[in-house]
Amino acid sequence: MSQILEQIATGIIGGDIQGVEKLVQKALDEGQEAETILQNGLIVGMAEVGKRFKAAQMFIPEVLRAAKSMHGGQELLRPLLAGDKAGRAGKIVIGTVQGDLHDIGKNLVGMLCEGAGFEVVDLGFDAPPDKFTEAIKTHQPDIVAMSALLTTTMRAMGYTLKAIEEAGLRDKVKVMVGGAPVDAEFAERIGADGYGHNAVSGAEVARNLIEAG
Amino acid sequence: MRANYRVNSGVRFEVLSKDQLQEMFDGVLHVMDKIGLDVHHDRAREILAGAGARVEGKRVQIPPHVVKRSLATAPRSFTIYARDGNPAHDIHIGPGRSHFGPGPTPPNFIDIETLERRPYVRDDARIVATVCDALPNIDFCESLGTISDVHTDLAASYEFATMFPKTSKPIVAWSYGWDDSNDIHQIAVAEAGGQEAFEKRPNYVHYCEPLSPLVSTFEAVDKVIFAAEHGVPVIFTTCALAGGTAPVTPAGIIIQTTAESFMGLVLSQTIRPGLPFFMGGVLSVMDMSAMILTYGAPELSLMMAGATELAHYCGIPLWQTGGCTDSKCLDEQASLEGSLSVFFSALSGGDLCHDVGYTESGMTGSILQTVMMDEAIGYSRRICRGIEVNEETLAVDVIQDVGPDGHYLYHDHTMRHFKTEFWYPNLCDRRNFEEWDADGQKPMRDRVVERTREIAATHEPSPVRPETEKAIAEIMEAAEERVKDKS
Amino acid sequence: MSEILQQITTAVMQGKKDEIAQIAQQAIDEGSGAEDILYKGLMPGMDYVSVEFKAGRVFVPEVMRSARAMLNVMEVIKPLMVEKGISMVGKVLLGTVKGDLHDIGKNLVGMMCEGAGFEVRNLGINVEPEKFVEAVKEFEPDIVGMSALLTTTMRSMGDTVKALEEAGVRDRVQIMIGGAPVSQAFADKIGVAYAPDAAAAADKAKELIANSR
Amino acid sequence: MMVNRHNYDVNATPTFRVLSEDQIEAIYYASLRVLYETGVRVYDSEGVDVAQSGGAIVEDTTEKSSLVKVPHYMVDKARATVPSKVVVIGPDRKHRMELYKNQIYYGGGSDTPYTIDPYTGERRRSTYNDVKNCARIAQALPNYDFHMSLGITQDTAVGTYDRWQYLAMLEGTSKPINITAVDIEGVRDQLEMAYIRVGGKEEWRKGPIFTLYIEPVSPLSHSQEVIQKLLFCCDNHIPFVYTPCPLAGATAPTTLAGLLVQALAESLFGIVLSQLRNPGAQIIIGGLMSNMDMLSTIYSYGSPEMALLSAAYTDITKWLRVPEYETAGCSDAKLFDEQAAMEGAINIATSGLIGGNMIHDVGYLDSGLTSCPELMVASDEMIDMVKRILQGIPVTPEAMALDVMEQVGPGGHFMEHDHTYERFKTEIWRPKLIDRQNWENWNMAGGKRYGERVHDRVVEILEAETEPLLDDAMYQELRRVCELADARHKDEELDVKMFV
Repeated sequence: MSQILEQIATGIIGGDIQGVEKLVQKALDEGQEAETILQNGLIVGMAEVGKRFKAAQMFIPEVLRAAKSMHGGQELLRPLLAGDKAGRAGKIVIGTVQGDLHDIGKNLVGMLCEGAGFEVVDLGFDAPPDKFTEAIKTHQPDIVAMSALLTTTMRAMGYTLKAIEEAGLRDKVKVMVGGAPVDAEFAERIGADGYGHNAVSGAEVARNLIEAG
Repeated sequence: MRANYRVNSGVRFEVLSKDQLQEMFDGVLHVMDKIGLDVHHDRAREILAGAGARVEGKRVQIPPHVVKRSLATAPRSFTIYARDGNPAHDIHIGPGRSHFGPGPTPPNFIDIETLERRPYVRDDARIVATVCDALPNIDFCESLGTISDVHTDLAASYEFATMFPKTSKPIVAWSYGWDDSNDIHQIAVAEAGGQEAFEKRPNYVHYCEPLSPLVSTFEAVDKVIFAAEHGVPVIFTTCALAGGTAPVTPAGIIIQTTAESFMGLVLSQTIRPGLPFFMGGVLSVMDMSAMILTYGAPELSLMMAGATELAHYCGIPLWQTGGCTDSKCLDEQASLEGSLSVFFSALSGGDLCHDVGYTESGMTGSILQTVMMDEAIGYSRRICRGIEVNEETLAVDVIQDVGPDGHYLYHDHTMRHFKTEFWYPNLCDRRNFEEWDADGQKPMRDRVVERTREIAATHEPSPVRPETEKAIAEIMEAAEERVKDKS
Repeated sequence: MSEILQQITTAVMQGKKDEIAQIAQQAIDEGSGAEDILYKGLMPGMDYVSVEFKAGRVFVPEVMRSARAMLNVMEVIKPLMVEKGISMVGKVLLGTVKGDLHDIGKNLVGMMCEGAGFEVRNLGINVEPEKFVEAVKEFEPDIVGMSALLTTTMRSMGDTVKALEEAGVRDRVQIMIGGAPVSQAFADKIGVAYAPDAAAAADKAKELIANSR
Repeated sequence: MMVNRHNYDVNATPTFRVLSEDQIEAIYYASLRVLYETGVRVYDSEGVDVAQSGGAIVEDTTEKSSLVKVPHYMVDKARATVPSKVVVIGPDRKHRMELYKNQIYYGGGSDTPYTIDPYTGERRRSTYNDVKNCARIAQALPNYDFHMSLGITQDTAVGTYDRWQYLAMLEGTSKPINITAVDIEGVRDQLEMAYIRVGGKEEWRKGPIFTLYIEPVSPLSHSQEVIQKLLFCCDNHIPFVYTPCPLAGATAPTTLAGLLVQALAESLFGIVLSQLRNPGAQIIIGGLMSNMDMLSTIYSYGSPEMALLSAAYTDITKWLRVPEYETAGCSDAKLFDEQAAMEGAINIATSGLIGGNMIHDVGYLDSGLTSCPELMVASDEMIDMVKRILQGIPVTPEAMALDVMEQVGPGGHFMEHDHTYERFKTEIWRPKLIDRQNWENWNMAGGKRYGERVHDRVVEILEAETEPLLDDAMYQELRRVCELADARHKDEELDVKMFV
């Protein structure tokens, strides 16, 4: 592996947002393939970040920085990448459901998904069911992710799923849910495809849903 | 620019007012002067008489001016040095600092492999020293037991000889009397590079325990004389039971134990003015049902905090007590009792807090308890550090920057501070239920055992000098020779 | 008559150490015998206290008071007992062994034994083996109790046992030991009985007496 | 000769402070700056109008919300009328809380999705019966002064859970309760239930039997539901807790001082709005502030920062002279174990020392997601220990006992002295479940861990026969309020038995 790709990976780990952009540009200028830069630079770096976080050697603010550097580098590469996804892992529409104003958990998942290579459309908090259905029509995401922090607002997840079904969009997207009072059993009960027990697992679940097709 | 601005560096905790402290101090002087103490040591009585005490038979009464003179020469701030020169292991005694370590002499020990209670053996001293050396919040080392598998007279000598090479944190040494004190001192001096070098950088503290109420035993006094003559910082501490060997009221027991400790103070300062001296002792209540000195009582925390303030009022450091329990096993009681006393010890700023790792009311030493309490000490220290208030930490601009409904996760301000503002646990599990569940639903005690075993198996303390190794072998050989005719 | 003995029992239970002597005197005046006062007045009171203490409902200072009340009556009835040849449950000789100045545990044992109806002689602290021997000869106890708080002074227990053997009085007495560092194993080693705490010591003393008779 | 001491300071209890007065002021003035320059977002037009009528500047109005900026003088004005003391009295008219200055009262926390089953030890969704059981335990524990649900009922309809939950609590306890409400209708129904329980509106006015828990969202955001509840409380003489839950590093600055600034701005807005609506409206500000654990991303209920922030906030509220909603007796552990004991012991100690008024969340595990009856019982003992420490060290001739020492003398003992006899029951704290036997006796008694003894006590409390607190007529009347609410909500899908 060339030195510059290693530097890019190191830059990601260090969360050097501007540095990674510069290095990616430099690598392109040196004639490296965009796909190579993505696979052997950015993704290698992010994989290491994931590993270190799990080993308690990196902390969330650092992981988020790394995710942001990853995202920046990827945006540079995007026009040069082949395929309909242009190097993206996929597209996610994410939001905190109606009646719930808590969006810190949803923000974390969004940022980590971006770091995992997803394009993320954030609907914010207190998002009613029709906002989700509209967004599915407009953005055509692979995944819809819903968050709730209150037991009382969890039911809005059910309502939203129903709205998606009624709009005939249910088979076009995978749906994942998460949030403190949510658990796997509940996710299954309302018919979601995935459940993330925290932000990090949220991003993993998103990747798995894509891989499972 | 601010003017006339006063901040709290760390939290503020105070049990007694200045007026109350003065009144208690006067009470101590009264006890020493009017009641007096029994001193079971001829030479000590001579020395004390020479210093101005009134002696009649064993009874020694010390006038206030003699006590005050000794207080004037005893230092408030000094350093106990790491034997290997590692500054991170030095202990700087002084205002606003508290240090923690285990305690001496329980007969039993919790085996870290079988988790059974059994007599304390020599190898346990090695384990205790190694683990203490590695624990981030343990500052000094003590054995947590009396070695049972060597000649009785040499239990203390072997204890020190075993621990000394296994930790470079200062050791608080305990001994029976003059001979084994000398063994210990020779080992310490060998590493320091001679008596003179030792006196410049003392690397251990000597522990002496007289009796309540108001009795200075021969051994305790003999050891103080030894320490004073050899320049060893010294602790003189009784172990009083409120309602048993001391008044049942907190003010009463504090006054009595202070008077008991001051006997050692006057003696040591008379022999060697300026010798670092720690006031004692262990103050707790007698449980009127179980008939034990309780090591987990809330009164222990309260009385020790009061004693700490009295010592500091007098301008000397205190030998504190905490991290101990009456529980017989590593359980929730051991944790809550130990955590409370550790927290109050840290709050009051007790200079050397010992007995971290005592269980079963001091009958059983448990390094597992020490490891668990290491976490409670870290926790307490974070609280005691308090809250820093300045333009940077008030973060008004950051709040403005983020605004209502925003978040701080990406902010540079977060990156700058998240590692220092927040404390990160070693044993407290903060994962969510799913992850904890997937990992086998372990209670904290399981993690304590795992961590203890791991440290004991892997930690490599910095070694003593080769000369010291040799010296230890010779000293112990001579010691064996000395006792070979005794049963 | 039984009413006044009942009063004595109550006075013991309540630890009325000052009033009780008067009540006992009154009992004697009314014709109660020393044996009745001891076994029907005092002992039921102490038995009650002892049971309550073990149940955690009565505490050391209260047991102390009750024991003191009993002793105060003993002062009054002792001449009568000598006269009639009535004996106590047994005699216990107590001391903290040589080199040890710790007193508190041994004092507790003394109190508990007194409460259990033993005549107790307390030799105090730092008691030389010879002093034990002398006292055994003179006091003729059924039981010798030794206490030590230090590992080093535990040895003096062995020395004392030896001294009793050498003086030829070992088989006249039962020996029991206790104190923080003392264990059953150590007691077995020097061939004596062991009690883990003061309450157990009184029970042990009773047991030893029962076995010997 | 009788001589009184004068010019003599007495610490009647230990004193504890986190912030100096100057530091408190620095934080206070910084939050005034935030209130005026950054402002707060208000998602309720009625609330915006109230604020504006009092002099607030309203900007950036969207379909749903406005940015409201509060000038300093409005805060001064509100502080002049906000009560420095709030009193809540249980329906038995005996258990009372006088919330002011250094008074301390402990109680549970609200609405955890899970409960540790008291029999199986398993974590599962909380039910009506769990809520009732926790209330019964709270009733039995002497150091519990008020109660919160410690479980959200999930075997009743979601839209009306709050009424059922309140009924469950009323069945179990006659102590004051801090309730939650799903919406404004929920508050109305529960107020009606309270009137029934206490014997009418007038009786309520003599001493409200509940407070309402209201939680604005950090940073600086006040939802419609929150504002509506606040206004309703002001209009109906309901004391309420207004507590943001800022999370350092996520929804508040990472630096603890910065978090305090933001939290205070959030609380002050509640004070301003309530006093504009109804001068003298009873507000209790809090109280739940912690840091995000940067490894697990949880809201830490057991961190030292939580204990420290709660204590510091109490310093601030005392300076403001507004009753405080403190936090303690909670942990991030997933069961009652040594971690829960450690975190609980220390945060109970800080909350007691600092003198926070209404100290809640006793019994919380798993960063506020799970309630634990065992932690409730253990906390009761820990609170008792802390209260012993809070008695301090009296320094009087009797306590100094110089004459006693003289009588006993060197080498004597104090066990038999009158001084001991007369005082040992008050001077020496008696444990309940803590074990102090020697090893032999403990081992003989089964060698149980503390946790096992606590568990036995939980079962003992639950199995004890107790007189019902509600007679059948009253129970039916209260139940009717709940059933009527259910009837109004019957068309909501996914509602009934959503979880269990």
